[in-house]
Amino acid sequence: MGQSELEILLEAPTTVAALKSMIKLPNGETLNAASRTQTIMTAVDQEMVDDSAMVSVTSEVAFFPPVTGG
Amino acid sequence: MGQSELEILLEAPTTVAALKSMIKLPNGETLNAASRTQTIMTAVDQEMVDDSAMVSVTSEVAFFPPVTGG
Amino acid sequence: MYRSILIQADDFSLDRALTELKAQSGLAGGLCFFTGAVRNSNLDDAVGGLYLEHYPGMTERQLDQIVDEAARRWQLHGAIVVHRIGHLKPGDNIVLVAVSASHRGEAFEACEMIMDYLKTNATFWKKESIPDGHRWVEARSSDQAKATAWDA
Amino acid sequence: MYRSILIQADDFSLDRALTELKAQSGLAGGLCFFTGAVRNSNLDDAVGGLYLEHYPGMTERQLDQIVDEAARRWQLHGAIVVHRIGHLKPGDNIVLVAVSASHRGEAFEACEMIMDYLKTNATFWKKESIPDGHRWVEARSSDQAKATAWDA
Repeated sequence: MGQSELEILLEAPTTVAALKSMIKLPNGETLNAASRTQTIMTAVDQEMVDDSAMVSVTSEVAFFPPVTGG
Repeated sequence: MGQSELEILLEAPTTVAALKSMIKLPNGETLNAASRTQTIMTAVDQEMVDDSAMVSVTSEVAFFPPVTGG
Repeated sequence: MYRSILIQADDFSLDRALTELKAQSGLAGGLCFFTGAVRNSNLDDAVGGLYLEHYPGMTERQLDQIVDEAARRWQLHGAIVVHRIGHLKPGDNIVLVAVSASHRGEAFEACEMIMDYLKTNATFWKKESIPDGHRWVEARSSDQAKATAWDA
Repeated sequence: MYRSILIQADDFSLDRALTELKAQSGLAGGLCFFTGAVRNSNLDDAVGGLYLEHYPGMTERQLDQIVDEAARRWQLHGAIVVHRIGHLKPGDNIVLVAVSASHRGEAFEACEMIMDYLKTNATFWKKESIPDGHRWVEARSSDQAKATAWDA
């Protein structure tokens, strides 16, 4: 999926929405801005969540486009 | 299906209902009477029909209980 | 559209049906299969086996008409129906319906409709061996209701 | 209830799945199978092949939750899900969902629900080879609608 990995040091738990505003795509746009024009799904610790979910300081977070298996 | 075969000489085409009143079961009851208490299906020339269907003098007619395949 | 309708004593293979549908009916995206198997009990009696009878000639023609009806309702690539006759043991396969279509929804619906019609319109009869002897299996009203629901 | 969930590069066998369900989950009367295969075209482009990726760990857990949900809704004897990853050619099998139940209606419904949820909730992605190069396949809104319909 053209994965890239990124380690973010959080000082305190935060929301998915807040995390998305900290991450920039190669074109300079934040993930938060990008999710206004395309669907970006989020998994925290391998569970699908929405933007209001909390991210702990040790969470594994993944952002990806809609799935297309099957 | 506990089949039995019977040849009936018809002088003219008739209906399935009329034919059913000519055929007696081993217990003496006509097929027509029996169909009031149980479902008896009829095929004329291997097509499922209802009581109003016509039977020609050369037709192959079969009476049987509801099917239970599959 | 490809079709194959068989009434036979022999068992069938789902993998062969899959290969056949792919080879004969182009590259369909969705393939649905249903297999009915002999259960080991019915109406609280242990069932030792089944004996399956049909009305030769008529049954084949009805299965053909059932597949026609499915093909009228959905865009199918292919359909295979295999129904076994004769003596079968618990766990044995009885029937296979396999349908291929471009999209999965059509494959599922057509496969289920063919099964529901087969249950009520195809001239097969089952006799089961139970501890007391044998009995002809009675039709279920739920099967009739399922078949009728397709016409609603 | 028996269950098996596998993500693998290798192909699968429907006959083996049938045997496995019968052996592991008692003598179910109705078994429904769905197989998705690689089509040779998409959006008017010839497709030379697919590359399938997943999110290891998460995908398995989601498939497990999808089977849980099916088992909550219907009385199932067993369920098998096999999803392939890696490079696939047109005509190759992608996914197998196999469900056994006492009655066919439950087997059909559970099999279709598992497929509909898998399409929208399991973290797999497809990249297709087309004459111009490669592209990630986009999700279809019709798949989302089918999955959502189960919650209505």
